[in-house]
Amino acid sequence: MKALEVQGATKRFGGLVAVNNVSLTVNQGEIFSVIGPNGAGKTTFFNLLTGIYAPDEGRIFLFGKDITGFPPDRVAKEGVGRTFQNIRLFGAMTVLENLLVGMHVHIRVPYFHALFRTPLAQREERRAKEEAERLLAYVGLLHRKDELAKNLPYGEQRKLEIARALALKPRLLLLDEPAAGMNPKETEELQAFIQRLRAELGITVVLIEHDMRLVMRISDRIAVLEYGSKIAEGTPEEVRKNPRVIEAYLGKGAAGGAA
Amino acid sequence: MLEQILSILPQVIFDGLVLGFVYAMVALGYTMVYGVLELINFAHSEIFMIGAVVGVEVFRYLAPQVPNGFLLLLIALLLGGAIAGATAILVERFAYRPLRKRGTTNRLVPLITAIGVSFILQDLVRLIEGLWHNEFFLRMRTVEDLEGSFDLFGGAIFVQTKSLVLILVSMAMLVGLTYLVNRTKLGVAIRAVAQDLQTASLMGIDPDRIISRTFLIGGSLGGVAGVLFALQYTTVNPYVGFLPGVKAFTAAVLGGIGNIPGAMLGGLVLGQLENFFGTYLPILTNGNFGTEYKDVVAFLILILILLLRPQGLLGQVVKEKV
Amino acid sequence: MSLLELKDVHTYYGHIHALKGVSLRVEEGEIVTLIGSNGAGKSTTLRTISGLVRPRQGEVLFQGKPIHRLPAHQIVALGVGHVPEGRRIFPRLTVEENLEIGAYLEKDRKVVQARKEEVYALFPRLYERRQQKGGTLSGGEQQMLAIGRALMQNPRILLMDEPSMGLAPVLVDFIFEIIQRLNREGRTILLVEQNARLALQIAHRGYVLATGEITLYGLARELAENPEVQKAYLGEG
Amino acid sequence: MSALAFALNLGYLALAFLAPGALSNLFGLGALLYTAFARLSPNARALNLALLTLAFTLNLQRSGNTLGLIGLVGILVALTTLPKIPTWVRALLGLAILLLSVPIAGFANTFIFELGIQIGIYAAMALGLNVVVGMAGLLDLGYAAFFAVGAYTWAIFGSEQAKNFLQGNFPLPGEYMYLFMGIAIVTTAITGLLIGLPALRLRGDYLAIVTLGLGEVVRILANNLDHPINITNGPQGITPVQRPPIDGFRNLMAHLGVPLDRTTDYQLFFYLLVLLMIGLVVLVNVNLANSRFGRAWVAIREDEIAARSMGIPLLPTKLLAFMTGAAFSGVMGVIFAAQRTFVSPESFTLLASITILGMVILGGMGSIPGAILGAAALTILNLDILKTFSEFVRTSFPQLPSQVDPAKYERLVFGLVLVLMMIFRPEGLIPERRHRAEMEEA
Repeated sequence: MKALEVQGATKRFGGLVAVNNVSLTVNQGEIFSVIGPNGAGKTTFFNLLTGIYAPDEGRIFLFGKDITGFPPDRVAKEGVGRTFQNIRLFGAMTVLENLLVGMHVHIRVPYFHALFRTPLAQREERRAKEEAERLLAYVGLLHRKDELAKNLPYGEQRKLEIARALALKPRLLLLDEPAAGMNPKETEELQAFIQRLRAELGITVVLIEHDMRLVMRISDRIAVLEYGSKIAEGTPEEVRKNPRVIEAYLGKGAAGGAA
Repeated sequence: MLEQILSILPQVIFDGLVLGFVYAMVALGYTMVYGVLELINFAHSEIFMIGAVVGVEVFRYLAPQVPNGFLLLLIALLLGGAIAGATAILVERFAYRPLRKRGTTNRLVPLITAIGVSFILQDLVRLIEGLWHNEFFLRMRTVEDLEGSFDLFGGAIFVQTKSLVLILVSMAMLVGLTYLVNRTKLGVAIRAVAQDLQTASLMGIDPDRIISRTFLIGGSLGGVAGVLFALQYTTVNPYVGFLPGVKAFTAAVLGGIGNIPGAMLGGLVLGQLENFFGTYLPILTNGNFGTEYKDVVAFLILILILLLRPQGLLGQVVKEKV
Repeated sequence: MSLLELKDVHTYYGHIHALKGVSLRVEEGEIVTLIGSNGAGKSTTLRTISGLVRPRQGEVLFQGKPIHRLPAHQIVALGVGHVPEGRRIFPRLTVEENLEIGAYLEKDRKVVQARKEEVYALFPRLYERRQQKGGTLSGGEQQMLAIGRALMQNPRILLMDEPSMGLAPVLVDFIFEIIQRLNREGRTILLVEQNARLALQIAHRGYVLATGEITLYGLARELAENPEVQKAYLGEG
Repeated sequence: MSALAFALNLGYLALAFLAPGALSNLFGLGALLYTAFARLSPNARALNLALLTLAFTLNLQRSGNTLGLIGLVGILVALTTLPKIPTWVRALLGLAILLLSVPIAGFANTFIFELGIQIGIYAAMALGLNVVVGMAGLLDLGYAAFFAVGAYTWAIFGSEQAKNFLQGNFPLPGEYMYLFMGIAIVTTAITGLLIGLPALRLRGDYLAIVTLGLGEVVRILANNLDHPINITNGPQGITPVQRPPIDGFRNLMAHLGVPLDRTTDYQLFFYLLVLLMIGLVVLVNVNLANSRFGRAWVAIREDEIAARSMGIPLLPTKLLAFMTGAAFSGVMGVIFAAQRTFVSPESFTLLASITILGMVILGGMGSIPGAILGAAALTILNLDILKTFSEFVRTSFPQLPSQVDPAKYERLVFGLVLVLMMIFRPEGLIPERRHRAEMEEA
């Protein structure tokens, strides 16, 4: 089953073609990485997938359903969770509340029930809270649940952002540079964590990442963007040996030296 | 009815032009500050009002001393522009700058401050006028030189001298501003700060200074517009800035906020539309809906533009950073 | 006395401790490179030097004088030029205006004119496009403009943040040749690069930054051969 | 510490007895601040607050000085915000202030009732605006428009005005007011929808100016819809507007041993009605703040893009906040019209909108006790302190021109409140925790 299928997606800003006719397919249960030099259009590509931008051309299918042009909230409802390159938590809310916001679409309380806090509303809130706490325990942040998100150390903020995306119960998880700013040990933990997500929750993961070691170890397949275009796609082994990738990503001088 | 409409059309267009130039000048102040700080400077309405009040006072006190009406107006324009500009600088220095230094990211904070400043200025002027004359509803003194009139196109348009002066002065100011912004070092610096404040500081530009200058320029233009407004429409009070202010903002949005030629164009277009509706609405509805609905028209235009073309007539779509 | 020296600099963004005691120095005439993964604090280091963010602790000395309390526009005046990440050219100013604003502090029109000609000589492409708006340039041209704009200040040190970002390889090579040429002409350069291999090739010395701390430093040649650096930043292993 | 607080409060009680008035009340406010901020044991604090309640009540009853009302509201705030006070003390003391202290003072001095009702109406509206500005972060500068729609909804049908365009028996009997409170919820919510649907698509600062414009449009309509069909009676306004019959209420009070006369019966009735409304509004505020909707509003306020990525639809969620706030304002408009028996466009100017905004800002955006304190402080300032100050100025400086009358400078005062708060304490006097966290980040 194809979790994600992108057909010829293109996005222009004025004269600049940020994403140029990119097609790719991610299979269900895969961990798929998108790499490329800074400014190659990776984040814009994510923003197309999540509906922040509508593509100028091309189509996007999620588990066979055409979601081209869906606004971000509808894409989220279809089961796409995401994190951001520069962490975007709700800083003035507690850790637990951040997760409850993530569960927004799964808390089924009609407005008038919320207004008067009816038994139904109380029940649903309690259930959501328990679920959020379970999730926090799962990612190891339960002891932080009443702290303000902005007061968490950087590494835990990254973790919380992933947890918030998981609260959406996504079928597809998009991670934008999850290892940025992490030291090697934290990166290794992150790798184990992502692999656990797939194994235990069956979530398909697409990530943008700069840390090549992480990418090479974790990915089933990799797509390489340069100048908004896809220049290669394949297993880590294939991508590593692709001369175009070596040239684009590692610099010309690197071609000879790469292992 | 059509005949009636057509017969007064030239006059309606001319009067709309007069109003449009006032809006254009005030709109520039909004658009320049918005361009630099992304702040709707509500207090700009009051800067305009201060210009109008200064105009009235200069005419009140100097008319007997200065025999020449044009010279009198020149003094009023200079003083009105200077006092309004100085007020604008003070407002920036003591109300907006502290917020900027604190680095508040909440966008409501400067906006609420601006509303507060606007209220303070209204009542301060009222207080001053109350102490001075025990009266704050002011009337512009008429001066003979400026009250003359003549007909154009065989009587199709009735032109008052002061309207003509208003148009000429506004045009001169607008040309001057365009030159300043496009051709001088200060102008380039203002545009640089507006586009990217941080990078501008990497060029050795002191953003505070440029922001201050921007308020000075916008404020002086607003003050000059106020003097001309007082001359043209004769009644002035501390609350007279509110409606023209909101409309001038509408004009700025209409032209594309932050865009200087846009503000001029927007002001002229809005002046035409408002005068058009104000004159013809009673005729078209047989007097059921009077001139008073012209303000409603202005607001509806504002909403329509914001919905249909939020970047305005001359504005560009800017990529949002995610 | 070093031209530029950072002593135990700590910088915060809100609650995030971005630089945790960075110390480094740059001597007159050097190319020094700062490498490290995304988010390690490379840009923050440059932004701290040029006054865009203020360190909470530590000192930044330029020609022996502390500058970490000065606002950015005064630091520029001392001779610190900054080519920011993502070029940050002024999109609605023309190429010519972008260059002229670079020499904002220079009062003498003749000097400005002369520098402009030097920049045009270095980047003939910019001369061809001088009446075009900055926003309409291609990525490579924008990078040239950003460098040219900083050169208009005639800085004593040039801070360059990721000049290769998003550029085609042929252009990257061109920009790096320019950097070397500027250095040969006597300019001191502090270069931040994600393309560590290339940066270490042209630099004299280098520092490795990881999560806000300097973890390694030394001659560029030695760093390039260091197995840890190779593993972490040169895509091997 | 405990001894000092006790001494201070006893001292104030004595003062209230011996020399009731503004000066002793100022002393009392000082004592209250000390009691609230000094380190006291929960029991000592409860006892001292009770003492203060007694003293403020006494002072208010004897002197009618309205600072005493601020004191009482201050105690209420202290009761709701200070930690570790036993719940039964909070409830008992709170009810005593609302149901005993204020009415006792009101019977002695009807101005206190009038003030209490005004504070209540404004407080309920401030709480409504709090949902819009405080929770959802939408700067609505035309909030008085909804107040107007609610007020006119009842004024037109609760007077002879409706005869101008409808067949039927007008005015409707007073008891229809209750029905119209419900109808006003619907009409104002629809108005909110009509205004919000275009306005809420816009970025924050544009929203401010558009709501300001639309607020002005509603006022212009109220001012001019006396022709071609006379709906609003234009600038003259509509009067008399029916009040609900209160025979049952009078009997009930008589049974309780509270004899009412012609001047105080409606005042007590409206006072209690307003209290009831505030209770309801507070309840709804709290419920919403802790629901998925409240969290969604805060999320949108903090980061629209992140919020949307959590599946929160922008426009519907914002509309919900806008309409909720509008409905609160509308209901209070109905009560306002009935209580005053008079409605005119003058009550619904930009100044009214800014006044309510000022209350929210002063108290602290998002903060429920803050909104109530803000409403009390600004209403008393406006209706009493400025007027008193005016008299003082007039008698002390008779040579000053009549235009320099402090009572006419409410804009200056509200403007100063807004600017000073934004510069020095943007999170308000009683900050709500999320807003405090937001304002902290530099």
